[in-house]
Amino acid sequence: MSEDNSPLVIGFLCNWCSYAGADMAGTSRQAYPPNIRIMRVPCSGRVDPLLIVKCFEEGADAVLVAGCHPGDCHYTEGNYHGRRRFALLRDLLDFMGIEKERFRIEWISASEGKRFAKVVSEFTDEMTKLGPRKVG
Amino acid sequence: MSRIGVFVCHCGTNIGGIVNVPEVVEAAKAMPLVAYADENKYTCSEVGQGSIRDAIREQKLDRVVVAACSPRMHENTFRKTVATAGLNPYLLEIANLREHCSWVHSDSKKATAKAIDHVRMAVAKVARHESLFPKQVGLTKRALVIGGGITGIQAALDIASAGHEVVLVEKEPSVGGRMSQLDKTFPTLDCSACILTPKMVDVAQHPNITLLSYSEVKEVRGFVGNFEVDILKKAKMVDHKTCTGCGTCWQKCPEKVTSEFDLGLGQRTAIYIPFAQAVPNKPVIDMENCRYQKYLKWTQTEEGKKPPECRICEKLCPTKSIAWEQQEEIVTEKFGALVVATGFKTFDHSVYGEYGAGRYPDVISSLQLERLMSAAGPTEGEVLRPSDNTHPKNIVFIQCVGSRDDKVGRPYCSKVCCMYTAKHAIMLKEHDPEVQCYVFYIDIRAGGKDFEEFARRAQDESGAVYLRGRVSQIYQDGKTLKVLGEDSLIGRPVEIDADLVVLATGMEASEDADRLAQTLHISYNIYNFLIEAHPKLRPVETQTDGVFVAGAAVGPRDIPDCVAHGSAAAAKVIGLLSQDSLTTDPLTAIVAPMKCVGCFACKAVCPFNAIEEQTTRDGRIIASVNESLCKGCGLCVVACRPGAINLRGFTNQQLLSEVMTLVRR
Amino acid sequence: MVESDHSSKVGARTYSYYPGCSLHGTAAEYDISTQLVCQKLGIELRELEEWVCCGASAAHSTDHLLSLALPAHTLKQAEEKGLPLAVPCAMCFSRLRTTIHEIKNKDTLNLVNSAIGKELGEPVAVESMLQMLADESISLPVTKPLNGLKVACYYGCLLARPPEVVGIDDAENPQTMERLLVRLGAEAIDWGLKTTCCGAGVAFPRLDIVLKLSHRLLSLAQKSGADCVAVACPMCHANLDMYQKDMIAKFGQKTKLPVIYFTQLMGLALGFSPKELLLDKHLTDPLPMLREKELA
Amino acid sequence: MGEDFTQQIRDKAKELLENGAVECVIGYETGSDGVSARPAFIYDAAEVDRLAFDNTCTHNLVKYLLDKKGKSTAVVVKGCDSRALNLLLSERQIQRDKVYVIGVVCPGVVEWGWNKRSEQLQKRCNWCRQHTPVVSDFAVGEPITEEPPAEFADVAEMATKTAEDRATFWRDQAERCIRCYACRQACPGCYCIDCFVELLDPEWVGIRIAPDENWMWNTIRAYHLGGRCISCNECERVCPVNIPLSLLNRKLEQEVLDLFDYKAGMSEDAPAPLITFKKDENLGIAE
Repeated sequence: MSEDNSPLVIGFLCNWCSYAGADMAGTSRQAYPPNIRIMRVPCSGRVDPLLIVKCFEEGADAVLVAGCHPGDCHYTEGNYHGRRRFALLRDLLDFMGIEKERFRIEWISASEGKRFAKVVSEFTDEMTKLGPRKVG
Repeated sequence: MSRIGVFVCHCGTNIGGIVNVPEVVEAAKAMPLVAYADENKYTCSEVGQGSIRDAIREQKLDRVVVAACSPRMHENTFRKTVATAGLNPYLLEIANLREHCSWVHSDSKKATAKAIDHVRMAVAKVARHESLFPKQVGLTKRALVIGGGITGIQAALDIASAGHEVVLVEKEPSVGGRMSQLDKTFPTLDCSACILTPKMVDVAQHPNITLLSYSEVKEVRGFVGNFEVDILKKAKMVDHKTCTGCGTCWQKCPEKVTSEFDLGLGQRTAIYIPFAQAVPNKPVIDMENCRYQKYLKWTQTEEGKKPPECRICEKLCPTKSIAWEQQEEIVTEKFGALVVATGFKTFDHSVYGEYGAGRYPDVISSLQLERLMSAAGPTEGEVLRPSDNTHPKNIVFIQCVGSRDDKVGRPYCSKVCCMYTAKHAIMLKEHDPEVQCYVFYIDIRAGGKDFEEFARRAQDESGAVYLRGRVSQIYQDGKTLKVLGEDSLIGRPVEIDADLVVLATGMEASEDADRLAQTLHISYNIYNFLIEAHPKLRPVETQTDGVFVAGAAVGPRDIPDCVAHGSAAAAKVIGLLSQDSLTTDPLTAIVAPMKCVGCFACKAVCPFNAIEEQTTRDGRIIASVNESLCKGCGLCVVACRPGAINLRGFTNQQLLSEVMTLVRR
Repeated sequence: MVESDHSSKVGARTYSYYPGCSLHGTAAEYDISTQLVCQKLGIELRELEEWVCCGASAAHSTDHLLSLALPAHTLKQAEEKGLPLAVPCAMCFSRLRTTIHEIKNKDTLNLVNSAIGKELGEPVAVESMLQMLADESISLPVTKPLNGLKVACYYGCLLARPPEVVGIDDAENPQTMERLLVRLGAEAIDWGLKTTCCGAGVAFPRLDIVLKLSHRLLSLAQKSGADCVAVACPMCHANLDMYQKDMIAKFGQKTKLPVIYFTQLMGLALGFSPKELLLDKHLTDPLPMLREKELA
Repeated sequence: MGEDFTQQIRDKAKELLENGAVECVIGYETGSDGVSARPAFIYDAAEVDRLAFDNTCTHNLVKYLLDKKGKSTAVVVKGCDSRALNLLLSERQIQRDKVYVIGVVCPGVVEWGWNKRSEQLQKRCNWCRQHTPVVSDFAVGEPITEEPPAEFADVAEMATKTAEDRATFWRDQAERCIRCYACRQACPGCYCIDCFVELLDPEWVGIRIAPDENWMWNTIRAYHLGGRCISCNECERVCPVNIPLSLLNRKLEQEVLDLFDYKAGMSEDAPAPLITFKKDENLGIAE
């Protein structure tokens, strides 16, 4: 949570599709809430579950991983492997008390600037409604 | 102790307008290991880059963070800048304050806070950067051009004339693409075949060009300078080495089939060349419809009697070139560069129920009209109504069919239809002075040299009636087609009894362009048009080094633009192949031998087979990376539980430090 | 009114029935033929007790909320009955379906609820009589197949548009009625103006427009070889049937073309007599043609 | 059950050692409390009579093969332990021709007790679906073919709790963890030279024994076993502070079954789920 307790969203964006999509959102001035902090990775397959668990361990409210649509990956198979890892990790984290909604995976292509803005806005609103992480 | 320099850019007002740049500079000064922070109006300008070079020398900086626009814009620019100041180019990190910050947030306070965070992350990451040194890799000085339309032909000719070997792959039996189906071309009205056929012949005869017609690209491996491509050569059933193209076979072949080239208006034989001036001018056999193939495939269970054995072409062929045993074949070739020029196809107007959904034979597409007007067409140039072969007098054109129409998912303008409809109006009047053309349009778009004058000529000299409005319905009333529309300039409904209706169908990406794009790892938009690296600054390059795109495959484009695009792509290829070696991207994976337990999970996930097995002195079998194959995706790093393999440029340490500086602020 | 026993037993095919004002007035033959056909096919129609006017074109051209509140009353009753609602008249069907479409928006729903003073729940399925009777699963005990009868099926606008609201099979070239009549032995001709406007309510202020539009339909149907035009909407029937005398005077149309409700044709095929089906009530008398085809 | 199995094992061990087929036989012997079994390493044919097999033989002996790389070794395995053989074979940590497997059909092992034999079957034996070894060169006991269907009642029960309760539950477990890594030492799937938790560069977890760090250690340890854990449940048995690790392992086992239709250790050449994929599979994310 940042000072005015609006949620901190950490975004891992793949360089070839989603990061370019986020750039496209910029060039077409598609506004979205400023809660997200974006990290560039070569591929969604490069996003290590260790990094995601570290984010949640350190108290982050939400993590977004965005990659190419299946079939479009610049490295052919990166998002396929990522998809399996994140599906399993998300279920494990949910089981351990981190709501499934806090860890979101989206496929966003280089031409989907508007969609990137929509996803980030939706995600931020959802996290604001969900509120801070509750541990008894 | 590192000395990091942070350079925050105003980018005119693009960043400075929203983000409080001085505040970011002050914040940067307080960040660990930051020895110097400054701001620039335009960091990418000569002045801006100069200030970085001076600061590196004066402040003895060993790492640089540029907080400006997206790294996808100027990462290479600033790498060169720091390199000229004697710093290893990879000791640099870019913080994205424009596309990801100032351009998408209006709240200045929050945007500035985000900008500071992005700088904090860049500083934390660059602190863990190490010097990296690109390698020199040899390259194959051969180019592959995919698509034998005018764009592909132009690209192939230009590359070949620069002395490089070119392989031109064309899916159809002949090169020529859509242009070979045209009669005349705007705005000069010169005959399409006359200007195209010589170039087709040049391609076939050029010593440096290998033409693989009736072939498709199946798979592409490797990377810039060292592509390995599997090309499927479909079975032609005719030995093109011995065949002289005398024509006996396709004149005598008894099986008549609707011709795809003539868009269903004419017929061709089972053994055929698509059109008279086809290059190569040698036939292929259509396996689906050849009577002998049906004879071979006939089994007892099918009802009816056994089809005739035929084989007339084989009997009559003077050079015994019919080769029934010919099989499709996959050849694998090496290339340094690829040009994708797969062109376009016209919109299928049968989705428009209001225009008859393809049920009315006299409602045809513009390309079909081209075939009717073409001297080599099914009616030898006489414009006849497909229903009863009579001469049409009232001809109605409907513009924007499958363009500028959200209802059918084609909101874009196809750029060329207004011009070719004007051409049709002019030519039809010349063919038959009694013809009266009507054109229903939304806006006439004639932006090009001599284009507006040409469109004006269709109205003034050829007497075409231009009606601004859309057609609500067409229905068949006996022999005539009733066209119900509206003339919005006089605000009244209009009804025309038409003998022929021509739909100006828009341009679409060619068949399964998305599958080819996936094979080449280049991106494509929702209409399957290929996405260029930058719409303004890099129109013929793609995000994938060594893969270039040109022509209508990238978006609606007329012939002059396609030819220019083809030459542009060729220029890029020639520039690439003129080097003797290529510098590879050093952002590849690297193994720490002492940590590897030899489980080879990395080898299982590597899409590029870049992981090799190596035996250590103490007999352990561990992984090692073939750096010329590794593309730096990082899949292996995540699969490696002990963290024995790391990815330069995006190491575990660098990514973790970015996360830690973010969550612990 | 044909009395049907309102036994509480809910048969396999039991529908609430919403005739609308036309079928209790000028389009009585559409109502009677519908009830007879349904009785024959074992379909039970339970007319809603207090149905109200659907607002027709009068409401939606004057007050948007009124045009939704009126059908909402009927929807509320149908909801209470809990049975799917069968609607013969194209205008009522269009207004009911549009209302269901509009109240998906929460604000509109609240406005309508406050207007009718009731809470609208999940709306029942609303089907046009054509869609309901054309269902392939209904077996048709045809005793007098309509052999040799060439029919031009006419849908008009409300049964076909807007497609996402009325759920027609093809907004430009529907085949629902054709498939049904072919099952009855008739021959459906292919013609291009099935869903083009007949002039609708403009007949009162601008009869000339209706004559022009309706004449265009009838002449094309005639030219395409139709013996008669089948309709499923009282308004279309009125415009095409009533003014053929004026069309002959104005456009010199050669012969008259009978306009018959598709339920009347079904009635003939299922063995009812022309008299029972009130076929003698049309201004353009269909009986000579039907006798010539030995169907009457 | 004990006498007959023990004798068969002793005879086979004697034969293998005498004809030099193996250098060592890893089995069980009765421990110093006179009741509970403990691992036994027999190098000399004369000592085979130390070997014994009964329902206290709980250890997964396959783990010890990791120290026997290149040396031909015989190992006694129960049904669940045997799946670890396929795991290590598929991850190239052991070679099939260097391992002689004595596969014992296991009717179940009892809770760990000191100098008195417990009658209480271990949890893992109630949900066991692999009584018969999947790999064996010498089979001991009648194979059991019909296995009960998979059920995960314990996992389902946890899933009914609210997110906050689950978070609290696991934070409390993490608080008790003393990071002794006994679970890692007992697990055949853990054989990294430097485990991620002990790295200081990158410092994924850090050395502080604190709830957050412990939480991350337990989460990643379970994740690293995702699609690899053969549910022998030794990790939970050896945990000095009784953290219910089986809950984490079995949650992942259920997910791997649902998402990838995969069961760990069932064959040597089926690739683990997280190092392969199917192009058109729908895993319910990013749809």
